[in-house]
Amino acid sequence: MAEEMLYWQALNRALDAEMALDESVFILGEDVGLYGGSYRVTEGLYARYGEWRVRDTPISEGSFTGLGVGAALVGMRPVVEIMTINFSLLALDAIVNMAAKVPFMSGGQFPMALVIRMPGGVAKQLAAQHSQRLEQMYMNVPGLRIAVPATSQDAWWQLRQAIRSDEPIVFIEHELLYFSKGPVDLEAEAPPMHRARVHRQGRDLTIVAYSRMLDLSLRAAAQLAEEGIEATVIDLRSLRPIDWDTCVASVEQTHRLLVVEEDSRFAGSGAEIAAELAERCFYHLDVPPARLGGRELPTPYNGTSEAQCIPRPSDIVAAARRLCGT
Amino acid sequence: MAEEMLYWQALNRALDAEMALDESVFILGEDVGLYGGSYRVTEGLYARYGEWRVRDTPISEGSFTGLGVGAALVGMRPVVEIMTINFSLLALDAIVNMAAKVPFMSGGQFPMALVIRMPGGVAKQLAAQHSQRLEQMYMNVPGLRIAVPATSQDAWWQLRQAIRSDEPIVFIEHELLYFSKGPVDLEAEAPPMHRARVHRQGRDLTIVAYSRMLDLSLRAAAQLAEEGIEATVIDLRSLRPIDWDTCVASVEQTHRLLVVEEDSRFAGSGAEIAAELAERCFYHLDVPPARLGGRELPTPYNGTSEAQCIPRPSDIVAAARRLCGT
Amino acid sequence: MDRETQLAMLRDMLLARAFEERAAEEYTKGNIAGFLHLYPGEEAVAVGVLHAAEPSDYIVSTYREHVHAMVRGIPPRRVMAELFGRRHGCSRGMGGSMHLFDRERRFMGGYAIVGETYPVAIGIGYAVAMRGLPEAVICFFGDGAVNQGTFHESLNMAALWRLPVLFVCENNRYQIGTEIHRHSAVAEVYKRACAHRIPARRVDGMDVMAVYQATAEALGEIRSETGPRLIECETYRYRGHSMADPGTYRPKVEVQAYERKDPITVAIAETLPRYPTPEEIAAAGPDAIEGLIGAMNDAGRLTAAQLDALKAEVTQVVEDAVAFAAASPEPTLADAQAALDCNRNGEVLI
Amino acid sequence: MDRETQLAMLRDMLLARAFEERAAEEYTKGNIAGFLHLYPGEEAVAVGVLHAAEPSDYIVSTYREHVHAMVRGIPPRRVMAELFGRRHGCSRGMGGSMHLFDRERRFMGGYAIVGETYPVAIGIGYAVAMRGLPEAVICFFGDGAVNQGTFHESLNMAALWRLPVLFVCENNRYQIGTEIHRHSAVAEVYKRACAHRIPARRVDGMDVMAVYQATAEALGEIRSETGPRLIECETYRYRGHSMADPGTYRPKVEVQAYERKDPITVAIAETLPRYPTPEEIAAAGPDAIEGLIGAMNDAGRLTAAQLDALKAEVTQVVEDAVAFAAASPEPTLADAQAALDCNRNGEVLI
Ligand SMILES: Cc1ncc(C[n+]2csc(CCOP(=O)(O)OP(=O)(O)O)c2C)c(N)n1
Ligand SMILES: Cc1ncc(C[n+]2csc(CCOP(=O)(O)OP(=O)(O)O)c2C)c(N)n1
Ligand SMILES: [Mg+2]
Ligand SMILES: [Mg+2]
Repeated sequence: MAEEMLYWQALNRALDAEMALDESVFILGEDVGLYGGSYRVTEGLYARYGEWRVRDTPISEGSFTGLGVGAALVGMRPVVEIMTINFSLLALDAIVNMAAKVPFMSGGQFPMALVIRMPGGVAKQLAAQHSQRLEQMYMNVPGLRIAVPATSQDAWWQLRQAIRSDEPIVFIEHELLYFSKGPVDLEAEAPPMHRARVHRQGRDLTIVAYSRMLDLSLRAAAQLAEEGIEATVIDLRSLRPIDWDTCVASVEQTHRLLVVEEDSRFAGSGAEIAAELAERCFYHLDVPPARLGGRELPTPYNGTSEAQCIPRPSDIVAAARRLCGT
Repeated sequence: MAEEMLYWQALNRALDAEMALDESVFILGEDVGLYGGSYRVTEGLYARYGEWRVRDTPISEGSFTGLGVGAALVGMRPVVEIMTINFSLLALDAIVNMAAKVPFMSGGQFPMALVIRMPGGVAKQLAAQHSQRLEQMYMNVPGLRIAVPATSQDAWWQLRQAIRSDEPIVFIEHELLYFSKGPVDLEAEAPPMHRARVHRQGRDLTIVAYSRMLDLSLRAAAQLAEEGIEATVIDLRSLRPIDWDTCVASVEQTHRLLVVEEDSRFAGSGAEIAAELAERCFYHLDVPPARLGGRELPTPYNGTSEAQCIPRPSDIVAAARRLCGT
Repeated sequence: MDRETQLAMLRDMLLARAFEERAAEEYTKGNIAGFLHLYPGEEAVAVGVLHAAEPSDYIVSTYREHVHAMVRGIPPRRVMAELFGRRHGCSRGMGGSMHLFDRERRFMGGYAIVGETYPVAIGIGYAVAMRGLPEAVICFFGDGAVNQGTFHESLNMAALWRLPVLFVCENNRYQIGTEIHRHSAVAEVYKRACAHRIPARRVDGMDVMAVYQATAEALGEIRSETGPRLIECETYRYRGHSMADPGTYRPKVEVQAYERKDPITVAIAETLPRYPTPEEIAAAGPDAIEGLIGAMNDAGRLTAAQLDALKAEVTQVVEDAVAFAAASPEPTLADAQAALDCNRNGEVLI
Repeated sequence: MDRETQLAMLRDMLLARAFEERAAEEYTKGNIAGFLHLYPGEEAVAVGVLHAAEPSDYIVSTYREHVHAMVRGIPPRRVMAELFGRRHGCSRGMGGSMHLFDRERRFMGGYAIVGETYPVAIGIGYAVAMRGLPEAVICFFGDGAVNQGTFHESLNMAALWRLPVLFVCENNRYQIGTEIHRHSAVAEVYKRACAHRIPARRVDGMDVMAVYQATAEALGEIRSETGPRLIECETYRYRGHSMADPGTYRPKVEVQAYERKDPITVAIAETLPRYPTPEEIAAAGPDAIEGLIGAMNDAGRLTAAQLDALKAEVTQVVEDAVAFAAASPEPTLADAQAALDCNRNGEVLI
């Protein structure tokens, strides 16, 4: 039975459920405990599980993420919260050089059941340093997996899967999704964490998106439908690995591809998506594979300029029209 | 008049020339001074310019790179050496959050004449943590430029240009190129830092490469020529921006594209190259745009396995043959 | 200290309070967005430190820096316009509240990733030392910021190379909702400097005269090339961490914890993260501003009329700043592009 | 201390020296590649510390860790095979010299990015503390490594949460070619712990008995849940930083500097980075190994014949290790893939 839930609530429920089931799960990060989390995701858990399992940390991203790596080596399941993805640059050594490589370098001796949660994306007028979409930095790292839930249901499913996985997982939420609502069926069986999901079927073009761009793409698709353009909208749900089969199958039907991403377009996540599909679907494509991404600018503070730097539904509509030659 | 020079010597000469010309140029990094640099690049400069202009630092990558940012704000031209690109993960906040964004966030008030030099790439059996090719991490950052010299001549040209530029520049060398030799004309005028160079012209396919992959591609092209396949080989020289025009012009002639990169293929630098050219050259391509990259593995220590993880000339030859249908 | 200086400091503190309270209002009205970190309660620190500095010194600050910027001489108009995200803002609308810059006044920026101020400050200090100038760099940071690795990394280099940097900790005892005893093993920040043999001291950050005095001394020592100094100012902020943090969550957590009566209840009760109540603030002694007014009154340096005039003046300044900001145009994407290309020197890329 | 323990320590030190010298040879022959960091001169540290540890304790080490691994009980065969990059290496040929691991023996790895050992150690310590077990974590690091931000970040958390971690500094006075006075404002590493109120002391790292004693005491305190401890061992290495650093570049720099006679010449001459000459090593007093032999001789605990037997035994062990390594097959790419997929639990990806 599905109930309506905010995205942060779904994450909160997932954490609670896994912590109740498995004592080796613990949370750490800045203000995750007493304060209840900057975006409420860990609300109530400190009172329920105590300070050793919900640990407020100093502002030491590099070391507390590394702490998670060390704890995972001895069989714990740490869930590290980095307040926003922008600060994860301070923890990249722990994530890229350690979490992703230590099990491999040991010849496969150690588990690494580490989850690193963080919101990414542009929120509202936080300026350049606090408005980054850095997922592409994690994509080129063998040994990592990346989950990017776009709905409350996926937040619930994918976070539970991430916690249960013995692999290190970068779990990217979105600041503007925390207070979005959606149905969550707590009992339903989850698809594999990395499986893409077709949210809408159409014959004219395939829109591939993830995270917050899913909602924008669906809104664009609705508008396009009114104009007679029927778009398939795919939510990747995972950026490493990527579920190519689902994408290829769709492009083979629609013959047109539009990749929508929030990153600055140059060398963003969409580059891999477009390059791989261009190669795999080359003979099925009627028009050049297109990418719509953020502008090549650090994000301005000014609200109007900021909005112009990130794809909007109208931009998606325009790009789709161009692809369809209308 | 060109003279033969090792790559590291060309870099050394470039540093020396700029330091002699401009007192605001200074070098800092681990063991760049008394020791003369891990790869000899700064050899002799400490004796010539003294400790304030050639500064040995503690092992504090985050802060000494940030020191470079601060000094650049007041008009200095710091050249920061990070011993290898693998350690630059510890300096990403300084590079991505500060160097690339502070001039912008200030509304354009400050210069940022900062160069961050570092060798990247797989050397010889240094294992996973020390064998990374992380250039793609820098590509998605508006505000940065990335130079990737492949020859002694470019080492000389591009480093001088980088030092003179008021923009922050990530300057990626290669551990296996330091002791490669090539002609350097110290007087010749340099092409723009970001201009790609066509090293070989052929009619059958376009190979796009950079850094160490240039040499491998040229070797492969020589072998392909013996088989009757004539390849154009382009050295990008710059990864941000990329000189698309040169690449597009070539693909329009050859109708086949092979991107060769050392990164793990998934979401490596080649993704942007292939995606953009797939879109721009779609109607000129006869076959799917192809990428050849490193294997999706952290680099193993064992020498044989390591060699199998990085593209070899024979791999390039095989990929080219496949593209040409032979 | 001469009366003029003291009066100027009082005026800046009054302005600071009035400006920040107005910024809060404008935020509520929707004229300011993003994260807005306010300074009420901490005025004595910025004012005391910066009045002791020379115009040739460099200032590096955090995201809680409106007051530092204004005391440094950036017109309140241009600060408010930046908070509004407008073209005449001191960062031309690109930076916002957390990223105020003014090259001319050597205000080297507000940095919003905790721990960035240290390396920037030692970088400027390095340039100064290399050029052999009598300038100093003042580096602000919070109590929570001392746990970022760059703190010790940078202090070590500053001490090793005797860089002219004054590190100023604004210790308001909180890292957002985490009280200092829950984020630092050693809660006396100045004691950390022992790891690098940097002379350090603690001052009452609610006493603007004490802050001024300590800063003047430290800057004097720094100018005689004896290397860096550190001052810890004990202070507190009356408001939440930012406008996004009204602190209303607290009773709920408290209640939940008490309800359960599990072993951690007591620990939670003891360390409950909260901002001081008005009563506690009152009990903590006179406010920094009241304190200074009292002292000047006692010394016969301030009349009621003068105080009223000052208050009227700063109200007027704030009014004017808001009007200026509201009238300033929005920057365009072309402005943003120009800000990015500022260092390209006309080079044409592909 | 009982004679058995002392004899075992002597044997391990002899083995360490013999193993490392042989590794250098095999590197020269091309059987070992990559960066090879050797331990001669520093044996008393690893041997003294690890003999005082329990099998239930966890060890976290650096890239200069062959000896730590062997003293911990990893068979020299498996260490040498790893140096050779072979399948029977303790990391199955994937890690090499800088990345030795053995889960069973709680040897949690060699870490080659300077500063990584601290967070890993406090992470394991956190798990231990949470589980309430009487285990401790021993974290090794060099003098150069204390300038990485993670050092202070991790020490603060260890002290704040009273984690059972023993931090052991192997202070050989060099960060590759940079002498300690040129990389640290405070050259007495143990003094840095004051910033976090962690009890810390310095011991003679050339005296294995002193190292053992200090470790035993510190571990005892840690097990009574009083929080972390730090020990600085003063030692030195006889060889270059790694096999890639023969140190031959030095005269050239020296000569250049002298030739120019500019103001920095003196500074260069004084701080010239170099490894001790054999004469200086001799002048520095007996070598750690000779020291122990002398002490045991004096105490009537060791005869010449026994010493010869020990030496013969370790020679044999090293011989055997090399033969084993040479005979071990190379791993395949399938092995590498399996190492990567070790935690996938059979899940099939696309
Ligand atoms: C690296 C980093 N981590 C986390 C944050 C989020 N954050 C912003 S302010 C803050 C607390 C800083 O506390 P303190 O240094 O005491 O300064 P105060 O806000 O009290 O003035 C945190 C955690 C950040 N901006 N940067
Ligand atoms: C983050 C990082 N920066 C630089 C290096 C290169 N490097 C390897 S060992 C070393 C010196 C370390 O000195 P110390 O900690 O004293 O250890 P020692 O080698 O003397 O045992 C350096 C700079 C590295 N591995 N990691
Ligand atoms: Mg604070
Ligand atoms: Mg050392």
